[in-house]
Amino acid sequence: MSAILEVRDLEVAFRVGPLVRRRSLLAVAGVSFDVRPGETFALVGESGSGKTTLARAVNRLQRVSAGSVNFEGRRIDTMSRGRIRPMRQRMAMMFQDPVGSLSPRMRVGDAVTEPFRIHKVEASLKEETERLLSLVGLPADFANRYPHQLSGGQARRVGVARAIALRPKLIIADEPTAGLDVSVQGEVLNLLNDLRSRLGLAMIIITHNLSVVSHVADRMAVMYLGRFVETGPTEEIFRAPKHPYTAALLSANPEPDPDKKSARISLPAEVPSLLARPAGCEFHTRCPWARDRCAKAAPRSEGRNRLVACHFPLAPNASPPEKETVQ
Amino acid sequence: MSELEILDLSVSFATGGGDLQALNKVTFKVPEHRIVGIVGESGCGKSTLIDAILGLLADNGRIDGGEILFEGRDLTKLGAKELREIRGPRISTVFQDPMGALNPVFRVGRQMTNIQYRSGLSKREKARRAAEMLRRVRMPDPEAALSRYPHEFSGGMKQRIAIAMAMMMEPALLIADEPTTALDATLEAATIDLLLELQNQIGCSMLYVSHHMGVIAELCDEVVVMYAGEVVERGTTRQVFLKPRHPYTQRLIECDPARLAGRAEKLPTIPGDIPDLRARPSGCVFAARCSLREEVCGEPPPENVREGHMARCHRAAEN
Amino acid sequence: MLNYAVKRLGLSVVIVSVAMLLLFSMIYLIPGDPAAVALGPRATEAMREALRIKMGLDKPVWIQFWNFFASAWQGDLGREVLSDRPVAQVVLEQLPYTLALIASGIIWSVAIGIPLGCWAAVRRSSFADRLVGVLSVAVIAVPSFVIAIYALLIFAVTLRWLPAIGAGEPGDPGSQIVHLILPSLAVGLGWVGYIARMVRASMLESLEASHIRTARAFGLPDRQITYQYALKIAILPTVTLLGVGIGQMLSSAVFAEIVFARPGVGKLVYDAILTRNYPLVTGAVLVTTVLFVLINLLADLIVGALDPRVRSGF
Amino acid sequence: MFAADSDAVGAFRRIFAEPLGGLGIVLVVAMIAGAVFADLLAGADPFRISPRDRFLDPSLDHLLGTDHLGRDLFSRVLHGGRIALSVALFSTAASLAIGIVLGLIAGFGPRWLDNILILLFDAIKSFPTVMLALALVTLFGPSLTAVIVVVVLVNVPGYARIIRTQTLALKSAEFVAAAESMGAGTARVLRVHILPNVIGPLLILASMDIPVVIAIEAGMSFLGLGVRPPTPSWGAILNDGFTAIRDTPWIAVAGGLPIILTTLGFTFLGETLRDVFDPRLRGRG
Repeated sequence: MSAILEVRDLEVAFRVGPLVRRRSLLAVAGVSFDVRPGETFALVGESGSGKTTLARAVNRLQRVSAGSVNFEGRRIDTMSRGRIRPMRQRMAMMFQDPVGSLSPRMRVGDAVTEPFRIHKVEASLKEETERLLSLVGLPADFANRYPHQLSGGQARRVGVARAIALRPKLIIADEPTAGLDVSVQGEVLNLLNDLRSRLGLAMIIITHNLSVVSHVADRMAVMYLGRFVETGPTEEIFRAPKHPYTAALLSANPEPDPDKKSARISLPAEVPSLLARPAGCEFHTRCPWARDRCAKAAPRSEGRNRLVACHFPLAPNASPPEKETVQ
Repeated sequence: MSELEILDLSVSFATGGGDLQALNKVTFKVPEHRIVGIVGESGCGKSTLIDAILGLLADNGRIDGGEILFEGRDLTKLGAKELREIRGPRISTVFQDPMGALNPVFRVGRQMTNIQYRSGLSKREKARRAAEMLRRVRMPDPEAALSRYPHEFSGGMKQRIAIAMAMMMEPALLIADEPTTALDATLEAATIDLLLELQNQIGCSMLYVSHHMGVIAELCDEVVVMYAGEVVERGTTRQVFLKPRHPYTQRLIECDPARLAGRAEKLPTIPGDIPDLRARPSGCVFAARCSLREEVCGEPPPENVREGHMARCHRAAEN
Repeated sequence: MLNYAVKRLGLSVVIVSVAMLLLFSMIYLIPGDPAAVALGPRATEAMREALRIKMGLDKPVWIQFWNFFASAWQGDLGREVLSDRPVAQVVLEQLPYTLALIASGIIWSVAIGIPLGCWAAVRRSSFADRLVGVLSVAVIAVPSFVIAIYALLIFAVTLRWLPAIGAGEPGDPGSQIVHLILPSLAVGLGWVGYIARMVRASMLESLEASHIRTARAFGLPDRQITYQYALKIAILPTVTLLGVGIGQMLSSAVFAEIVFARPGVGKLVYDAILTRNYPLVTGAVLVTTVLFVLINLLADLIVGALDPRVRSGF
Repeated sequence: MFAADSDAVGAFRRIFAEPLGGLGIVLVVAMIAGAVFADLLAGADPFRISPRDRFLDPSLDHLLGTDHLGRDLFSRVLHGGRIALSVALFSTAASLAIGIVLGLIAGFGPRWLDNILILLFDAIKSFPTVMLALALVTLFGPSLTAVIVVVVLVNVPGYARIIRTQTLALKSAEFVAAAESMGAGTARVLRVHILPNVIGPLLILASMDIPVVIAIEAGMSFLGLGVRPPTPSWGAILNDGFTAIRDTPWIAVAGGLPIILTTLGFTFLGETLRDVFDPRLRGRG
């Protein structure tokens, strides 16, 4: 099946600093991926990895500096503002803060039907409100509430209802479980999974939490300093991560089991600044496996279905080499 | 012997809509040189508990009953001055928010020397100790760091400074309130290693508060599970995580997505909300959300203890 | 810090320049002939023409503006109509009186306002706090010229405790201070309220900050936390407010000088309007504007010196 | 804005529950009633000159006595309220309208336009209020229009800055990004998602500025730069009183008292409004 979204060599640059010494930094430094209909694709990374910027660029909330974005076979990164608006009926976005992404002085009922008013879609707004709220499992009387009267989980459901209002083909969800208690996270993920299979949606889920990914995503990409370091089917990556950064992320998510004293891969040093990208492999400053070559040459992404940007991909269950302890 | 012992502690806040009972008869111990984890979701009373131990409850909060025994003294009975002498030198705290934990308009060095005001050391000696402590938390160029302002550091580095400040006091008890929640996962590991290493060197006890069960399981010797201001389960880490006896703990562990290796069709959840703490249910606080609920749950559940493993549940005897 | 100061100074220069442009536009936009207005109805056409050429009004507008702009930056504000003395000199002669009035107003409003605000913040929600709150609001609300007249009525006319007019004998500090009391009360009373309120509010805000919790968790003495850790942050908005407030005090000073018949820039301008001495009016407006901009610059530099975040974030 | 209609009654109750709010409402209502029903209440004609009745002491005929032209002071005070109130309402409304538009442009428009507007606001703000008034009146001559122009010039920069700051803060808020991601255009984002969230605090601050506007009008009239005689204005009455302060001090009292009571009334009301609707604004200038 052909992809609903094709992203090729996408770059997003920001200009920072005072006028006289303005510098450019690449928040997204050339990434490519496809999302197929009905598929969930996860973007995983920590703060500053560029995952949110990438999502905003795909949605055209952020200007693209290079590369291309094709949605439903049409190139959208060069489309005019007026032409892009109708596209947004079919590509919905959900933002991190469940309460903060709802207009504070707009009632839930108005919020979920806002897409109808924006795109002047003829519909009985009252019926649509009821339909959407029941789809996400909220009672109809929630339509009269204001966002600040909702719990995080409820607000997240309202956000989901709004996203699916015009039956989009693709939903981009930025940290759908952020700020939610563990016992509520499951509800939201179940809801997303359920809607995806019922409505046949494609989804991009952006998260720093790997355990979220394993339950919802078919394929995933791990981002570091604006690049993909590893891409592939979620199950395979979870079973045997090949990039050291992926391995470190996976190990940083211990199971609640005291007998499995996990071998955490402890990454030293701070994340480098985007204004001073390390030479060679950009992860080498923090990589426990780094060798001489890593500081000199940048690795290329290799592989077909499974791409890894590393000179020395890990064998399954590799553990970091012992460091000489200097005391 | 216990470093900290909390007995039947109850705390409430006066609010516009009536008294809110934030803690209800909380009891647990932190033995010497051990790490005790407190786990619970939002609204479980973790923060109130820390404030109560430190004597820093908000103006509208009050201790309704119970004792906080530390080094043989009941902290609830101490005056402000005596509490100040314990806070810092004897009980140090690392807070959740590294961004806000340091005063933005004073240099790091000044803040680190200020807290040594009781030591009687010379100014130079205080600065030397501060730099030494920064070196121990692996701050690059510690001397230079002393003359910088907090906003010049990243979040991870600020948290290291906060840890250095807490450990510099060589306390008997370290309270760590979600110290890694605001940090990235790959920095979390290093931060926890650092805390463990320093705790070993200094030989203090630690009270580690987190909502992250994986971390608690990995780090702690004993675990206290809190729900709606009550301790619902308490025991060694192995007991609580391997054989949970309270339905809430059982469900909470099930819900942790890290536990499920493969892709699950339906993730487990706990439907419902915590009860309104202004009108606490007379029976079990978890009953409204519990799938095992029966009639007896309308009565206050007993503390069921077996081999030091406590669960506050009518049906705990079955587990 | 130097970097910050230079940038901030540059901004001030730009602001003053724009203000000059505005002032010039206002003069230029007056309906009618400035020369005719300045000379009054009895002047002959020849006199007007002579003045027009003297004022450069026959030249194109941008040259007029450039002349105005360039000479103003060199301190040349033109000559006043009555005595033909340089406007800058006349204004600068009167400026010390106004500065003394404002300075005394600030000094005692700060001396009372800051402790009062701290005191109210520490005793939050007490009766004393509420009383301070109501009184602050009340003194802020009542306009300064009403305070001036009522003070004159009560203390000078009825009770006869204090002198009603003038600035006191030259060379006699005692008499000058006595003559300052009522005017500075009129100028400063409202500011006691402003400062007390601002200090209280920002103290409460900074006492709730999480670094204060950290400081308390390390057992620092309450006194040090309140007056060092919290006050240093709480004082920042007050400094900014004072910088802005001096503009309002300049306004109050105009009224105080008129009501108490004190010499000063305000009285100078008022008299100049009554005698149609327009170059003097625009010159005095420009001088006070520059003064106000300089004071704001000073306030921002103080804030920059106290708060490292401001310095680096500029 | 102030939430829904059903909350309005409750809010009114909460204002009255505060002692200062109650006092504020009473003073403001009394002032408005006095101004609106001035002809009914006063009885005497505020313009009628009667040389025989100069400087009369207060009596039942003349509740506040008479001035140097023998005009009834009570009547002049009530009619002065009309001037004060109409100037306050008209110039505040004008300042709000201009301030909101300029603030939205600065906050949501291109960066260079924002810089220019901010510079312009700062330059206007850098004139001390009275100096600006004096300069304007010198050029345009004393009139009610001059007073209104001064008030608008003084208020607009502040209002526009508030709207700008809040708009800038909201511009990066997630709900605004959400609206854009749904395809909403700039006009809709501003009207539906930004304006309702920024206008509440501004209206409260503007209501607290009403006493300041009244003070500016009275102050300019006091200096003889505002309303032209013989139109009654509190400032002009105060000036009459000031001229005769040694012999007939009650004229000064009569001119000052309505100014004090009105500014206090509006201030107490504004403060309570703010505490009830938006406590976060507390302590702002």
